Amino acid sequence: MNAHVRPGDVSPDDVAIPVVSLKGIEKSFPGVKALQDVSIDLYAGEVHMIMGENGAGKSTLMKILCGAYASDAGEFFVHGQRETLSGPQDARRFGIAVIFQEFSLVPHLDVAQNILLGREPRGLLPGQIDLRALYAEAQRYLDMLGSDIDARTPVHRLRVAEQQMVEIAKALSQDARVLVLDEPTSALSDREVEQLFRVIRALQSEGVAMAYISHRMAEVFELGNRITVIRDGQFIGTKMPAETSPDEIVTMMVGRAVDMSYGREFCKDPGECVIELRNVSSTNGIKDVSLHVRRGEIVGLSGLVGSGRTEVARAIFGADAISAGEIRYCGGTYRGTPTKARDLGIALIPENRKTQGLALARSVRDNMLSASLGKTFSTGWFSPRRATEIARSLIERLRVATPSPARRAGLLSGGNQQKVVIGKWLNADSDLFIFDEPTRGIDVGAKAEIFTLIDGLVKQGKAVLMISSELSEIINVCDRAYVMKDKRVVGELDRSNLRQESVMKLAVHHG
Amino acid sequence: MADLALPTGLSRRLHVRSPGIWVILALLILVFAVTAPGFLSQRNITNIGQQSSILLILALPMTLIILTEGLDLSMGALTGLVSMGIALTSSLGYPVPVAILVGLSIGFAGGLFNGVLVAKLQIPPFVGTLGTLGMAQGLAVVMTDGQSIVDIADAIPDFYSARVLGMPAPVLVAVIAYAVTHFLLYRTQFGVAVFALGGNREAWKLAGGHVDRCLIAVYGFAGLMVGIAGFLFTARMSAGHPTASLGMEFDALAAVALGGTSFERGNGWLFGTVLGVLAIGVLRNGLNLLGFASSMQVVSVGLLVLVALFIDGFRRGS
Amino acid sequence: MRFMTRVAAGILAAPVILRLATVLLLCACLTVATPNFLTEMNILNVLRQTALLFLVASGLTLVLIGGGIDLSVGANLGLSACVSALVLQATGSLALTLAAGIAIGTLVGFANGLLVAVMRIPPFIATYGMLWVLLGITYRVMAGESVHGFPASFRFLGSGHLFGVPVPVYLMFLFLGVGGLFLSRTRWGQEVYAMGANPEAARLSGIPIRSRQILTYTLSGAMAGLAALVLLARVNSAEGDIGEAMTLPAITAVLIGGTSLFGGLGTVSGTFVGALILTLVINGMNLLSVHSNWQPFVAGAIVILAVLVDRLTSQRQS
Amino acid sequence: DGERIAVFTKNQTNPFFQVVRLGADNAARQMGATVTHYIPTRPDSIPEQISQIEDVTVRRPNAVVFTPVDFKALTPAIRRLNEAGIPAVNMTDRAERGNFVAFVGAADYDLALTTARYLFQKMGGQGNVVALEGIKGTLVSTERMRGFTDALKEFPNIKVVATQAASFQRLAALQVMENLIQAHPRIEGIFAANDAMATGAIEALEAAKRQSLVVGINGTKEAIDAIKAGKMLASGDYSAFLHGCFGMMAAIRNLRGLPVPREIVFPARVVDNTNYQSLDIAPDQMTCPAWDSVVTPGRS
Ligand SMILES: Nc1ncnc2c1ncn2[C@@H]1O[C@H](COP(=O)(O)OP(=O)(O)OP(=O)(O)O)[C@@H](O)[C@H]1O
Ligand SMILES: Nc1ncnc2c1ncn2[C@@H]1O[C@H](COP(=O)(O)OP(=O)(O)OP(=O)(O)O)[C@@H](O)[C@H]1O
Ligand SMILES: [Mg+2]
Ligand SMILES: [Mg+2]
Repeated sequence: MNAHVRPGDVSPDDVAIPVVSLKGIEKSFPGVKALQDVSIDLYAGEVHMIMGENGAGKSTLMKILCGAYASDAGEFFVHGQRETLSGPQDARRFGIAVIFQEFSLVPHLDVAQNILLGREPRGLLPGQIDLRALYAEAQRYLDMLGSDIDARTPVHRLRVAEQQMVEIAKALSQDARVLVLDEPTSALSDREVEQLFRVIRALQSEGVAMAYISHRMAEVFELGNRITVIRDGQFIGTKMPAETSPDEIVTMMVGRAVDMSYGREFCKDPGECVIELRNVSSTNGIKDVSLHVRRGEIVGLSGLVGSGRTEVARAIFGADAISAGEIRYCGGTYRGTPTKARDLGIALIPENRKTQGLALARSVRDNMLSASLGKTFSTGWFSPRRATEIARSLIERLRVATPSPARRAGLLSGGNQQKVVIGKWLNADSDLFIFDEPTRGIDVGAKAEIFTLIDGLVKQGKAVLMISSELSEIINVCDRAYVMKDKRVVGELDRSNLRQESVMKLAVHHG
Repeated sequence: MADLALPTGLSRRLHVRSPGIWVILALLILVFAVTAPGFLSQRNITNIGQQSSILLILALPMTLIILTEGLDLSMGALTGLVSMGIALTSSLGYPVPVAILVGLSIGFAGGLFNGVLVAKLQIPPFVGTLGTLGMAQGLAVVMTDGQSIVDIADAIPDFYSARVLGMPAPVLVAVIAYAVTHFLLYRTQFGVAVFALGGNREAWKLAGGHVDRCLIAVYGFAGLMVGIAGFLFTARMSAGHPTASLGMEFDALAAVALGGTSFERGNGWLFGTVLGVLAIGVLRNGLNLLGFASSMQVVSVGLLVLVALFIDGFRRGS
Repeated sequence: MRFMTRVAAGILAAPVILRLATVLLLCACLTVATPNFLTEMNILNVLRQTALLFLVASGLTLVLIGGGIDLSVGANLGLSACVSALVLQATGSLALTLAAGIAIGTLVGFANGLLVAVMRIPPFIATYGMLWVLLGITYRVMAGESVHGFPASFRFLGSGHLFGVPVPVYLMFLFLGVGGLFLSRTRWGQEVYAMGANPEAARLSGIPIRSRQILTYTLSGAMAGLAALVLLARVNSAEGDIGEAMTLPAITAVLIGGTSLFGGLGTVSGTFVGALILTLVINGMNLLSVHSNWQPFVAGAIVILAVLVDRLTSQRQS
Repeated sequence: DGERIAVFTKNQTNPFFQVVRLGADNAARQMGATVTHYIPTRPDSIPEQISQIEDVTVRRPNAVVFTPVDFKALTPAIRRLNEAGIPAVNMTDRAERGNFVAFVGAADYDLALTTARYLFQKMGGQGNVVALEGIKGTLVSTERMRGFTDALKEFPNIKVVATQAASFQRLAALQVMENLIQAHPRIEGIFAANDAMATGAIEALEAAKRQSLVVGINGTKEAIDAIKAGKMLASGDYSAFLHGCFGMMAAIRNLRGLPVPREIVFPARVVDNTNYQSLDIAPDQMTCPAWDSVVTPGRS
């Protein structure tokens, strides 16, 4: 495209004209000012990182860029030309493609139909689809990604990571000049992340402009050409990676300094064993899993996506039935349902907050109480006033950004939704907390808060089992970790040998 | 997708999905073939075909509507209105094609009305089409004060018993209706839209699809099919009748559910609907041949639905 | 001042108040249109007719809030009424009759709960199948006969008065209170809302959703059983089709009352207002001598309008 | 052994048809024939009855005794029956077309005319009446309302203050009447197109402590009880049991080559508190009268 712009070489005062720019964007939702006078430029061949706390307005800004939301005020330029953007069709016309934070796949259509959704090659009759061309074309994009997914598989049969790949192929297929990626790696494990980065770099050299939202500091500095920070819907500043540091970015995001080392005092003598799995297999696929968690320790569960970590959590919580083996809880055998697990003091913060964690149409208050109704209102009488009080104190404790406890949970940003799910279990006063990807899609500030919180839990003598796809978290936070591969536990690592290489070796190469 | 084009796709659909209905249909046929005299006679098979054709023509678009996470409760009442329209036109001396055109127009208009309620006014389909049900039924009754209209052209009833290509005409119409619907659902953008509207409406919007337009098209298509069903219905009774078809939408719904189409997330199977319709037809026919007590016939329809869905649910659960 | 406007806005925004306003508007129109509307007799009349509908619809409200639906309420009511009529005829015992009515209703509701919660059949289909099973049993039990002529002591429940107010009206207000308290002021009510809003999240919050589902269907069945007794006492006769006409009006009342078909949203007081609106419309049409042919049409239009108004106002709110 | 006869009735919910079926069973037992009943699962469903006839032509009973759920819409189905060569007797509701061995039934028009006339006479030829219609568009309702209207012409001082449909149902009639009572302070007479609606109306009157003369049609058990109790004025006797008896007998006699008249129409008779005794027996205790005691040779 622009011959004088090489990837990575862009600076704001370059003579180049941005491919697209947004100027003075304003956007309000009822009760929330989501964006205030935000401007952003995207140059050909650059990866423009957008950072900000949960609810800062990043996704909203990107949705405006791709025509999904209409802005209340502001201007939109393509190659310096002022244009109007009245819907997704317009955005497509300008070559803007998006990989959304929430998947936009249709479960019962197959991979090819999803990739080319709305742009199917036409056949002879009006409206007819040329199936041959459809599959050929879809396959081309899958190949480009180096993915071995079959284009004819219905999408609902794919694993999360595979679905993410389809999502990426879908964006690729639009031959976009501008690509927006909203937390594309939050559901991917390191291997797939590597694959994605290769694609991004290839696109970069082809001159595609990219806006990339992420909460993972490492990849921000690895990929980004520029970093723009948004706080509370306001533009804070744009930095070149070479001229800044993670600490500075975090300070810009949060408005104060945050300790990101997650440094904590590791547990020296854990208490009695809370949960123990002995050779457990479940109907959902885990095989012969043995592990235990003691009071006062944070135990990590690591592995590639699809290795079966979620299934272990679900088996413990009774969400999936056990087909063999034994689970011992506080010394006694137990096999149960989620209700029994909860009553015994087990908490599960599930990996998908929207479908498994929250009732999006209900209020923050109601969600926060949903796991502890029996405990809080033991007589059976429900007191709305008491519920509101409890919700308020949890909102304060977790610093949930919500105007009131009565706000619908679905209207909160992803990170704040996650805090609501955690709040729900804090109130249930459990002994064992299972966190499944607790920091997925959560900003650094909140991440630090959540780890402080988890640390506080073990200090009180609770036990924590934490699943995370981010190795750094496992390594920095956990007292001990198990590594899973192909639905089995392939190794246990304690503090002394809990290192990146040792985990990866087990997760990828074991057996 | 592309199922019938591909042997693997075909087998996947036939064996993996909803085996409940296959089992039930096979069992029913087996039992009746052994116990009911004349069940396998050509005449009886023709009977089953003819009796099932109208229901199939309603159940096919119902499948599409359910795939969009919708529902159409007005089909039975609209069929009555169409039937009255056709009979009235014919009784006034207009030629049969005109009468058919009138019927199709009424059905289409009713379908579009549903579509507008659901898409533009965003009334939940259950409620919107319930309203249409009342209005259509009211109009049909008001037309002749509830009387049926019998003095219609002979060509209309003759069509019901006519044979084309060795097939009873209503069966042929149903087969064509299936072919068309299959093509629309699995081979066109319209079909992709249907799956997307139920599966992930947001995704369809973001892909630049028109939600309103597609919904209206789906309900409009259903309206057209109701027009056809109304014609066959009139032909079957040699008369226009305002209320005889009430409740047929529930039979159609049952057939769709029997066929393994789920009421959520755009998960469905068009050929399953054919099997569902046949299962209902075979059951009623066989019980009649056996001279089964009527109250037990009533129970058996319910049990059929419950058992088939239980088998599928059981499979899903395990 | 600001506080006052906020309170006023809050009241105006409350959905129930809005619907009550609709009721008042309807009443005002009727008062102007006919001198007989605003008489004590007629008001009691409307309330009594509302009561029956409300009793059925209130139980159904629970089911809908919990994310289910029950198409078998009418058939359940019919079976309960028929069996208790037979019991009354055979034994003459009031206690046994009441027990029979409630027990049958509750049992059927429980069975629905099992089908949905344990056998995992989608509620729409499960209760549709149940509908036919119940009808068949009812027809069998009644064998085409009718049972009529009940003692005054039993009829008190349906047509008796206390302080000049019909007994069913007391029952209605009793269950309006009980239902309202159950939903908004008990943990079980909260759990039903949670379950309806997102069953998976509710399950993973440790809410025993199977037993809550069974609870909602069972309560709905019990209410249908109670309504059956009231109806029986009121019409003084039982035939096989006694409950047939109840299902759709009951569902309609619930939906007009603002309960969502998708679960998680709704109130019993809304359902009361919904039942009131439906009854007023019919009552008004009778008083105005609107030709009965037009009644389905008007009822259909009202359903659409009620939901439309509701949707528009609730949209303004958010 | 014996002839196989298929009997078609309209629904399993109306007691009237149960009495008809009991009559048919009784006659068949007396004459040594076997009966299979065909009743639509959905009351009065036209498509279901059409299907049942189509299926019966496969099963081929020796004869059919047939009550059409709709007097017009069943015509093609009857043609199927005729084409299959299965002799059919038309019972209760007259089918508009088709070849039948005989028609057995009552004349709705005459019955309504006589009953309405009786009501108007008891009202002293003046006052307000309310008419409760049955299901719109059914022959029964139409004919009965025609009879009512014609009787009205003979009484110029009788005023119809409302005509409402209550679909032959008790609850519907009860609620309609409750509403009408409010609108009309004076109602001297109520004409209901069947007994179920009449008893429904009576409930409404009693609840409102109002008095009216109420008549219905059919002469069902329920009406007889009400007449006995003095709550109801009269009911037109529809002779349900006899329909069943003679419909069945006609079919069997035809098969056996015995003479059967083309028409057996029972005379219109009003049942009131002077003559209800003959109907005051449980239907399953009744027995069919002998053929000759009712059908005089040569009558048509
Ligand atoms: N559709 C909506 N209706 C109402 N409020 C909304 C809507 N979408 C977003 N918001 C609000 O707008 C603000 C910005 O949300 P946005 O999703 O853009 O945050 P984000 O920066 O992407 O956060 P995260 O990192 O958690 O994804 C939040 O306060 C959110 O609650
Ligand atoms: N092939 C599949 N078809 C349907 N569902 C699947 C399939 N594979 C995995 N799932 C389900 O999808 C969810 C998420 O899958 P994911 O890829 O995260 O697997 P996982 O084993 O949970 O991995 P992790 O170790 O990351 O927790 C899980 O609940 C899993 O049961
Ligand atoms: Mg976001
Ligand atoms: Mg997982």
